[in-house]
Order: sequence, then C-alpha cells, then structure tokens
Amino acid sequence: MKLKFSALVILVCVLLAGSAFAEPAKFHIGIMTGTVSQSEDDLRGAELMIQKYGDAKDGGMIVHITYPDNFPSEQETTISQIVGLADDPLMKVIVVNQAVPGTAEGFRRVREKRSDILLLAGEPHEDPGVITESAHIATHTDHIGRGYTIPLGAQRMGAKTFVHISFPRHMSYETLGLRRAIMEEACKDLGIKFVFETAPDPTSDVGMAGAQQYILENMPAWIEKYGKDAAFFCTNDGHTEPLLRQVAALGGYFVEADLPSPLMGYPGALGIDLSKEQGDWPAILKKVEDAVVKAGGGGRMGTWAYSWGYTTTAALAEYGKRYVEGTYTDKIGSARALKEMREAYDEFCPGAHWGASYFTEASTGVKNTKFILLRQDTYVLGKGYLGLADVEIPEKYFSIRMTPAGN
Amino acid sequence: MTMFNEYWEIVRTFLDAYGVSYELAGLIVLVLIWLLLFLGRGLSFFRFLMRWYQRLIIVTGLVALGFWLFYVGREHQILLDNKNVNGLKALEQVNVSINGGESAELMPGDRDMRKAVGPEFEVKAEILDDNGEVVSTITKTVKIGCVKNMTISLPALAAGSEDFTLPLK
Amino acid sequence: MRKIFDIIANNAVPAVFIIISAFAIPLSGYSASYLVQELLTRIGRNSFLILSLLIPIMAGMGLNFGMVLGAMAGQIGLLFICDWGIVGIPGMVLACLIGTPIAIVLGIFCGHVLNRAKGREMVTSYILGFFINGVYQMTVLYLMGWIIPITNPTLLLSRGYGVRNAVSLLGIRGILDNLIPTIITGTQGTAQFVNINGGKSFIMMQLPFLEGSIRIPLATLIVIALFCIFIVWFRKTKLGQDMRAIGQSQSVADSAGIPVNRTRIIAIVISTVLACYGQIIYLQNMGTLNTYNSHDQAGMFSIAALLIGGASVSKATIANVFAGVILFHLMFIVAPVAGKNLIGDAQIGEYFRVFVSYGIIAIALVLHAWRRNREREAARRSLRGNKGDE
Amino acid sequence: MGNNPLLRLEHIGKEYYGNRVLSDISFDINAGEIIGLVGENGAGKSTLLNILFGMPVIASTGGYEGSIQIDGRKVSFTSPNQALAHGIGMVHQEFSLIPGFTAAENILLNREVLNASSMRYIFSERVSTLDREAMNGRARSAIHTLGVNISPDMIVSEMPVGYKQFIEIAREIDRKNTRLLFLDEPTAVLAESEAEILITALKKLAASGIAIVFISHRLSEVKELCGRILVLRDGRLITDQPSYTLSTRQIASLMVGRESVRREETPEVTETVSTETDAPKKKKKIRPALKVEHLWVDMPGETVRDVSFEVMKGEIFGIGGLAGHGKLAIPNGIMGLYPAGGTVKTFGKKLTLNKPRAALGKKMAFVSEDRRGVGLLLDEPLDWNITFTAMQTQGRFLVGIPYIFQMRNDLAMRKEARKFIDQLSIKCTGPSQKAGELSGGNQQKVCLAKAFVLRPDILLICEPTRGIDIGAKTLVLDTLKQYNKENGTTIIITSSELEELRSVCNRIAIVDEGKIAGILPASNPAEDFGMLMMGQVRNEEEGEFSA
Repeated sequence: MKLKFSALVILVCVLLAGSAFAEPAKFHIGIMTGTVSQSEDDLRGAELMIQKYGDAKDGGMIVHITYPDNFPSEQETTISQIVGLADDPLMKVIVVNQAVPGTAEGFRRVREKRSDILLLAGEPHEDPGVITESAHIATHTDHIGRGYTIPLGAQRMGAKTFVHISFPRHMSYETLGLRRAIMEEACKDLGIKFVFETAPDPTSDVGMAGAQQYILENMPAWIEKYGKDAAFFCTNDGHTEPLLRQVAALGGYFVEADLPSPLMGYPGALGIDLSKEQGDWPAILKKVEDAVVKAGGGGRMGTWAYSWGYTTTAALAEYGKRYVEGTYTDKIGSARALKEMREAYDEFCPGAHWGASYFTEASTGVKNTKFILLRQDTYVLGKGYLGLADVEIPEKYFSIRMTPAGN
Repeated sequence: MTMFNEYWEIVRTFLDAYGVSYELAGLIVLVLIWLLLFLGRGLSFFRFLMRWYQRLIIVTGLVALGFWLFYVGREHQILLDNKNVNGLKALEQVNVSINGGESAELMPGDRDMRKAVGPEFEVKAEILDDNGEVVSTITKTVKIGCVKNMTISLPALAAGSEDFTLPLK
Repeated sequence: MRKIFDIIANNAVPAVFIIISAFAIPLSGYSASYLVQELLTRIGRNSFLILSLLIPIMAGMGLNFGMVLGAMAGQIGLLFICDWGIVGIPGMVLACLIGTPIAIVLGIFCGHVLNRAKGREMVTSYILGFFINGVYQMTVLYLMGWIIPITNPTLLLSRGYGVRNAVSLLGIRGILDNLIPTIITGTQGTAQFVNINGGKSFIMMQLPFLEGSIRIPLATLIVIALFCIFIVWFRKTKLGQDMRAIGQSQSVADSAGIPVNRTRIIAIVISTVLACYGQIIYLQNMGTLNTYNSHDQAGMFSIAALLIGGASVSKATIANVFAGVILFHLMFIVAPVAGKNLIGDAQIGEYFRVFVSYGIIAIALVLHAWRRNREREAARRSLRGNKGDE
Repeated sequence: MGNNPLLRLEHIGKEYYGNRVLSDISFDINAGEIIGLVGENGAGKSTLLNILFGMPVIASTGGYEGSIQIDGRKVSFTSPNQALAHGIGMVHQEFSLIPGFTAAENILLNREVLNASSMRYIFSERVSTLDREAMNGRARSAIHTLGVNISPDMIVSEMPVGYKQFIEIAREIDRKNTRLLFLDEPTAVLAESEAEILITALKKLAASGIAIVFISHRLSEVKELCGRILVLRDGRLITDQPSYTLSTRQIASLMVGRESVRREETPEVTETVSTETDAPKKKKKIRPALKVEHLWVDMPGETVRDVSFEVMKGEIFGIGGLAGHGKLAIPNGIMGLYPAGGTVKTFGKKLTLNKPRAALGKKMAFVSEDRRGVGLLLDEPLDWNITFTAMQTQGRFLVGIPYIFQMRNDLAMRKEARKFIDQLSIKCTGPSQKAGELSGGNQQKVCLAKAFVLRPDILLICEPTRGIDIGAKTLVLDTLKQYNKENGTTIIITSSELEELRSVCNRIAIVDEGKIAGILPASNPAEDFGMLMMGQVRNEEEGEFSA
C-alpha cells in the first residue's frame, strides 16, 4: 500500500518535473542507494534530488538506481550497477550512499573507463584506506568524534552514569568497538561512570522479538541499579525502540541513537503516525517532539533533527553538482573542501549544524583528507540543540585503539 | 651451488620471520617424507619406489616454487628519506623514482614511500640545486631480498656511500 | 510433434531466460559495448568456479556445495599473500599453492561426510558449507593474528587479532585479466585506453561498427580454456571413466570392483581444489576480498548459473557452463535497470531483479524436477508393452 | 589340476538367525561341464550362490558350514573380488550394466585398456587415458565368442533387453581367468531365438573348458543345455543326475515336492475338477464380477505388462506366480495404488484406474500385502482401524448432518469393532487397544475386518498369510472361505504359496514374467502350476491348458 502510494507520488513528481525541465540537463548525476527495506532514508534523499533536479529520463539531471538488499553477497551486482551508470556519456557525478562492499571496486572500474566522473561515497562499509583509493570523497558519521560528543551531551543533559548496551558481534566491528573505547575514555575524563551492559544479538537465535523483550524487561532493573540520572546508549537499531519507550516511561537519559534520526525508534516506541509528514523533516521533528513531551520524556531524549542517510544522499549529490558546475573549484582534500562539504550538508538541514573533520588512521597517525567525518548537533526534544557541532574533539581521542571485545 | 645458497637464504629468512626453529622445520620435512611413504603403501616395490621418488620430486618442486614466488613476488615498501644523517646534510631537492615509476619530489626533511616488487630494484635519484637544475643523476641497483621494508638515506646515496640504508651501521 | 515438444521441454530453462532477456535488454537501454564488456568480465570471473562443479556431477554427487569449502581455502591463501605482500602473478600462484593443501584436506573431509549421506549430497553439502563457514570465521576472526601469524596492520583489526571485514587485493587486482591486455575498440575510446596502460603495449583490434571499447581478459580466458581441456582430458582417463560409472550406477560400479567411496572423495577433492583456484581468479577480478561474505554465494550462484545453462543434477557439460554464465549474468546486469525503466522507481528495479532472477532459479529447479519425472515416465512407458501407449 | 574337480562343495549348510535355508549340499563341477540348477523360490539357490561368490551378507550373518574346494584346495571367500580372482564369474539376474555406457565400456568395466601415462606414478594408474581402440577390439572378440553381432559402440540403454544379457555374459568371458561361470536366469528376458543363440554360445564356451552353472526356470532350456541337473528344494539337494534321465515334467514335480504327487493320486480331487470347471461355464451367462483386459501396472519390482482375465461373481480366484513376476501388481494396480492402464470392469461398469477412491466407491475392498505400511494405522486403536475406511468412503459411523457437521459415532464404531473381534477371534484386550501392539496374525485379521466392514462386492487380498504362524493361517483362510460362502462375495487372493491358493480357490491364474501364463482350476495337479511358473506352457502345451 505504502509502496504503491509512494510510487504514485513519484510518478506525479516525475510528470511535474518533466514539464518543468523542458530543456535537457547538460550533465547527469547518478545516485545509488538501498531500497526501502534496507535504508529508506537514503532512498528518500535521492527522491528529494529527483524532485529538485528532475529525472534524467525526462530531461532532468538525476539517475537513481538501487543496490541489492543482499549486498554483502551480491557484490557483483553492485559493481556492475555502478559501472552501468558510467555507460551514460553525460554522467559526471556518481554518488553511492551507503557505499556497500563492492563500491570501491565499482569506482575503480569507472575510473579506468571514465576519468572525468566525480565519485562520492556516503557511509562506506569498506575500510577508509580502501574506499579513498578509488572514491574522490567519502563521508562517514563521525564515530570517533561522537565517542566524545555523546558522553559530553549526556553530561550537558545532566547524566551521571553512561550505560553502553551492545553485544560481542557488534563489538568486534572496528568502528563500533573503537567508539566504545573512546566513550569509556571520554566518560573518565568527564567524570561520568561508564557501564557496559550486554543484550542479546537480534540476529542470533532469540531473534528480534526476543532481543527487544530483553531490553523491555531489563530496563526497570537497570534504572534501579544505575539511577534515574543514567544515560543509555545502544548500538543496535532493534534495541533502540524498546529502550526509548522505557526511557520515556521510567526515566533516564537518551542522548542519541547509533544512527540518529527522528524516525529512529521514536515512531515505533511512542506510536506516532508519520505517513502524512513523509520527507518533511521539520514537521516530523515537531510531531515526534510533541509525542515525547506528552510521554514525559521532554528534555531527556535527543536525536538528530535530520536523518543522516537522507542528508548524505542529498548533500553529496548537491556537492557533486556544484563541483561540476564550477561553483566549487578547490582541489579535493583541501581545507576549503571540508568547509564546502559542510555547507552542502547544512543546506539540507535548516536549523541544524554539522561538525566535520578528517579521518586519522589510528595505527599510523596519517590524516586522510579524502575521508570526511561528520556529526550533526544533537537536538534534545522539548529543549533544543545542545550545541555539540562545533565542539573541538581533544587530540588524544584520535589515537585510542580498540580494546578486545566483551570486557 | 650459489643457487642453493640463495634458496637457503630465502628459507632462512622465512623461518626466522616466523620464529620457526630449524629442528621443527626438519621435523616437518620428515613428516612429509613419512606421508609420502604412507601414501605409497600397497604397491609393488618398484612402483612404490617410482611413486615415492616422483612424488618427492613434485612436492619438493612445489615447495621450492613457493619459496621462489615468495622471493620474486614480494612487495617492499621503500621509504625515501632526505634528512641529515651522520653529518651528511639533507639534499636541497631530489627527485627519486623506483624501477622507473612515478617519481617522488623530496625537500630537506621529507620522507616519502614507494613500492617495489622483487628481490632487487633500481633507484634513480636526480639531485637538483637551488635553481631546479639537475646537478647529477645517480642510478643504483639495490638488493633487498625478502626484507619487507627498507629506508634509503638519500644524502648517503648522493655521497656515494655503499652503506645508504637506514639505520646506518 | 512430440519431438519438437521434447526439444522445447528439455531446454525450457534456457528458453525462459532467453525470452526474458530479449525483453529486458532493450528496456535497460545499456549500450552493446557495455553489455559485452560486462559479460566478458563475468565469463572470466565466474566460469572457472562453475566448471569446478562438473566433476562431482559426473561422479553422480549432484549439484554440490562442497566447492564453497574450496573457495574458503582460496581466500585463506589470498589472506596469506596479502599479509606477506606478494603481488602480481607470483602472488596469485603462491595463493593457489597455499590454498591447495587446505582445499585437499577440506575436500577429503567433505567427501567422507558425503559418503555417509549418499543421495542427499546437495543438502548435506549445503549444511556442511555452513559448518565449515563457522570454522573459517573462527579461524579468520580469532586465530589469525593470534595463533596464525598475520602481521600486516592493514589486514588486522586494530585490536590485534582477526582480519578486517574487507581486504583490498590491490596487489593482485586484475593481474590475470590484464596480463595480456587486449582491447577491441570502435571509433571512439582508443585514446583513453592508451592512457591507462601507461604506454605499455597491448593487443588492439578495431571493429568499425562498435561504439566504445571492450577490454578482453584474454589470459583469464586462456586459463579457462585450459581448464576445459583438462576436463575433456579427465573424462577420457580411467578415473573419469570410473566416475562416470559411479555417477550412473553406484551398485554396478561397486560390484565391478571400482572403489566407489574413494573415487567419490577424489571427485570432491578435485572439485574443492579447482574451486579454490576459481575463487582466486574470481577475487583477482573483484579486487576486494569481503572476508566474511565472499564465499557465501559462490556455491549458490554457480549452481544457479549451471542450472540455467540447461544442466541437470545428473548431467552437465562445458557448454551448459558458458550458456549459464551468459544467461544468468545477463539477467543480473539488465534486470535492475530494466525493472526501473519499466516501472519508474529505482527500488522497484531491485525488487524486479530479485523477483526475476531468483524466481527463475526456482522455476529452473521446478522445471528440472518436472523434466526428470517426464524422463522417468518415458522410461516406464517402455516397460508397459504395446498396450500401454495412451 | 590332476584328478581334482574344478569346484567341490562338501556339506554346505547355512542358517539365517536360526532359520535353516541350506543343509548338507555336496557336489562337484568339472571343467567344461554345464550344470543346470533348478528350484522354486526360496529353495536356497541364491544363498548357495552368495556363499560361492563370497557375498558379505554371508559373513555378516555368521558364515556357512562345510567346505569349498577349488582345484582341491580349500577356499573361503569373504568378498566377491576374491571369487573373481579365483576365476569364478557370475551373471546376475538383475542387470549390472551401466545404462549410459557403450557395450565395450560395460564389458571392460574396471578392466579398461589404458595408455601409458607419465603421471601414473605420481598419482596412480587411474590418470591414464583409455585406449578406446583396444577396448573395442577386446569387446568385439568377447561378443563374437557368443555368436551374436552387437556393435561395441552401442549404448546399453538403447539396446533390446536380450542384447544386455549378452553384454553381461561377454563381460565375464572377457575376464582372462574365468573358469567357472554362474548364470542366474540368463534367458528370462530373451526372446526364443536369442535364447537359442545363447545356448549355442554357452555350449561353445563349455567346449573351450569353462564350466557353467545354469540357473533357470525354463526347464526345457535347462534340459537342452545341461549335462547334469541339480534340483534344490527347501534347502536340500533333491537330485543330481544326468539330464537325459529326466523329463521336464519330472523335474517340475521334483521341484514342487511330494504333496502334489499325493493330490494327483487322490480320486476325490478329480471329481472337484469336473464340478468346479463346470461352475464358471454356467456363470458365464451372467456378467463377470471383474473383467480385466490388457492391464499394465508399473509397480517397482513387480511390473505386469499385459494381463487379461475374468472373475465370476461369488468365485474365489487365486493369483500365483514367482516373486517378482508381477502377481502383486495386479490387485495393487486395480485398486489404483500404482500407475496402471488398460480396462477394468466391475459388473460391466468401467472402473477409473489410478484413483483408489474410485475403486473403493465400487464396493471393492483391498487388503494390502504391506500390513504395517499401507494396511494399518499402528498407533490408533482397533475400532478406529476397523471402521476408518468405511467412515471415509461410505460415510458410515457418523452422526449429524451430512456435508455440514458430522461427528464420529464412537459407540457404533466400538460395537462394530467388537462384532468383528468376536467373529474373527482377534486376540486383544478390546476395541481400544492399539493396532501396533497386536501380533502379525491378529493384525492380519484386523485388516480383514477392515475390509469386511465395507461390505464389499469384490475383495482383493494380497499375501493373506505372510508372516503368520500355521494356526492363524488356517483361521484366516477359513474366515475367507466362510465369508465367501455367507455373503457371496467375490474374492481375489494373491499369494506366493501355491498350496494355500489351491486349498481355498476355485481357479488360479499363474503370472509369469508380467503376463498370465495360464488359468487353471485349483484341482489341477500342482506340477501343472509348476510348469506354468517355469514358463513351459507357451512353448509346448498351450492348447491343453488354456481354458
């Protein structure tokens, strides 16, 4: 039903766009995202760009394709889809969000064939060193910076204890494990008690329902144990929903989710119907905020005002467009480029601000100027922005190493 | 005989790199021989001998091939260093290329890295003066063997010293 | 009449694919040179893996997921050469040398297990693949860098043990494909290629009617051709003859004194070793080793391609392999865009691809079962005497 | 060799789990001799062959008694390969040929001629390629020895059945050291002319010094080919004498046993012959209860190809024959349990085949030979078992409104069950006992009860007494007789025990090789039936037996 509806909306948009862009675009921007079932926000970002610049089919600028739902195993399809975009002679920019495995190789092949195409990767799954060998710029959520800003946000909200909920599989991921280590260190520096709690992995035999049940049942005990001034953080999207519900009901703080967005957890946890507001982020935020305040969580629960995936798709495409049109002329990797990327992100997030920094390889200390880390200011529902975007991350956190899993 | 020595050298670096003692390596070879004998059971003596013999040759050949591939296919990181060492002053500007690849431009105090494949490589350094004119060009073939990384001190190389890998002896 | 029907029925699966492709290709709007290029790449990439399935099928072990074990062995070989920094052709050959004994051991293990599960090889080997996958993941995630010496920091997780999720294989990327650089080009595109190869010489052919240009992975194709020759030769050997005999009737082969179990194990070992090489060739083309997933679909996709090429559980030829690679991957290339252009929504394209591709695999299996039933019926009809023809 | 015979058996005996199948078998075979070995099913022929051929089944069931000597030296084989090494070849009853292979490939299976290969030491001889030329040459000469003309390149699956048999034999001949050849039913699948060629070929082989043991049910062939004939019955060697001293009829009676002779002598039986042969003639005016025309049934291992017969109302009709010749397929096919074709009419109305429900709807009931698999719901109580089919097909034992809401009528079910338990004296604790807990004989009675509940017009019963002790046997058979008498039900019994059929049936049809060999009144002497089973009628005495 929902699918049909959105298809209809798009059809109307396309028709409108077709009439609006009577003169064919001089160049094309290819956007590859996941599908609704994998990453809806990414896809909505692409739809926004189609609305804005038109579908290439109707003389517009945007060519939108999707990568397979089963992307870890179907790398071949991802690669050939990306290379297929370069088959269009007008193609000048290719944006892949999220840059699933295979993107680096797809980009390499595009480069071999068409060195004139600007290649941009959002949220790469491949290692920074690997993806930036072929992509011109990659943007990633700032897992290092957020390792510091999330505890900082907790502190600013008034928390005394920081509870990190995860499980061994996630902790063996480089980014998640490293962020945990940084959080632990940051808590120590900020004078907050750091606690690690294990919850079942939803992909294990207990399943999603079992994992969520576990959170629901354990929250009262945790609140009891750590007090009402404890901030909770979990790495799994499935855990987020029950966690939010219990935080709203029982007390405690929630700074932001692992992948923060007003849509992350809140609609499910508080039963908010957002079908009318689709794509209108300020309206979504307003509605979520009202619901949270009504549920008694005002001032204690935060999020990013705009979805990361949505903004990334749009911002990278916008950046690419400006680059090709010559608005942005600086060499990629320069200090200006960082600023310009931040501008492109801010463009789609009126009201919110983004902090951006380059990625530093922990083992060698080398700064990678093609890999940009971004974090949005945390918006506390019922209270306002925390002003975390412009916080300078102390240098020491960049050299923290990941600690072995589970302890 | 030199051939043999060279191989022994490779094997030794390999064993050393992984901290495998020579006794253990010998034991592994014995086990391999036993395995060959074991596989040949139930055959007449002549055929058994032939099989044993030929299999031994094949397996030895494959192992030797493996070591040889390791030797010729290894990629080394060559760090090019233009800093003051042992009283030698860093060069004003030097353009260095390895095996005719993309050249690196080094100012005093710079360090850059290039990759080379195989047991030896050719380093070509163009030494420039203040005006950007090429003063001299040094071309040298360096034996690196199986060592993974090597740092070349360009001032030492320019001075014509035979001992130009860092740390200097 | 019946004969024509038989021909269609026996080739139903490829026929369905050809028909769907015939609709999808114009819909996708891809240029001919892109399609040909992609297909050539995929032939080079996948056919070796699929060819490794032929020998167990010959030995009557059905479509077999034992090859997944070989793929894992190949990946372990690649991890080692990445760690040591061996690049180029020596790197690939060394990876094969390291992978071979691992593949042999896994193959022997798999063979023993399958000998205990005769007649249910497909499912057993599928599950066995999961089991070995667990062992593989444990090895790679915990033992490597801890017990097994891996030292390269670009390979290891920064915690000191365990291999990263994605390992870049730049050292051997495309090394076989570009060993003998060959390009077919139309009027355009020549200049770019000259640029890429950095002045190195390459074989170039010019076809005036072609738009754009196509790189041919000539060396890979030569290796695959050699492999095909190997299979043809192998069929002529005593061992191949024994496998064919076992494939048709185990009991008869057994009573003739052919060591059935041993021969079956040999078939699996050959298959895993070849799959090991196949995976190395596959990954040198892909350029990235997805440490925990690359082997996942190797078995499934190879089997699907083989079925689509018109093979059956008991009979598969080299021609089936190539027909399968072309048809299956053509579908994979054109279906997403064709779906998108047909319906107008990008994600519908992806669903369309999944629906069409996997739907057709399902149809292939159903048609295959149906065909086997028909064959059985036909065999029975001969028993029924002249009165039984109705 | 000296004076020693090629093969000498001394006091061979064998027991399977306390069940004696062979006792005290002794005979010699000399080089170049052809010996015929005949006996009914279960006479012990296959066990003897298994012993001689070193089949693992013998060793795993406790070995055998007595000794086997080859060339005067005692041997004991534990695997067929050892027997092969001693020059004993065997052509099995089932083809052991690979269908997709050519004649040459099959003849030289695992003895292929190989090209020398440089890699044979590294791996093994198995990586050498095949020398097709040489293989075809050898195959051709082996086939030639048999006096037939088959191309070595012909694919076995495309051959007529007869050819396959020749290929099997050629394979044994090609073995260089073969001195003794066992042929198990080699002519069963051959056309007459092919059989003749084979017999000629075998004679030629024997002349070259190979001893042959020929096992067949075709007595005329045995008599024509063999110099000596051995008859086995119930695990004993009944006779060992030159073939010219025996007539086929004598051989048949030796095989079937003594009682048949007794029957022939008793005069009362001849009386019954006249009355019972008259009976069907009278009834021919009314429509037959069951008329079967050109029936084929595809039942694995029991295929029948073309069967036609008629059964009169109220008759007890027997179907006999050797195992594997198709007798079981006839009732199973009529009831629709296996794919079947042809026409079957019950009381003049055509029956839809391949639909068990259609047969049940025509008031036919079936008692399967597979009691535990098809016949009974082992985990359900007796009343359930007895009334289940009736409930399902006839809607009995139900209360409520048909098609809308119906319930089991437990009371009626129990009552009915109790009635049959009494009638058939089923030994059980009551109608609620589980069927699986009963003994074989009582289970069989439950099966009968289940069929009787349907009040069938035609009752088909397969192997009613298989696996039942003697007391229960007579009881079951008497029940059938009584039921037939009281209700006038037409009963068709299929059984491998000829004596049993003769004791209850009016007429008996003998199935041989998927066809009806003949239909005789039950009162005919047993050896007539024996002759039918051995495939004699078609050749010699067709006119005499066809009724």
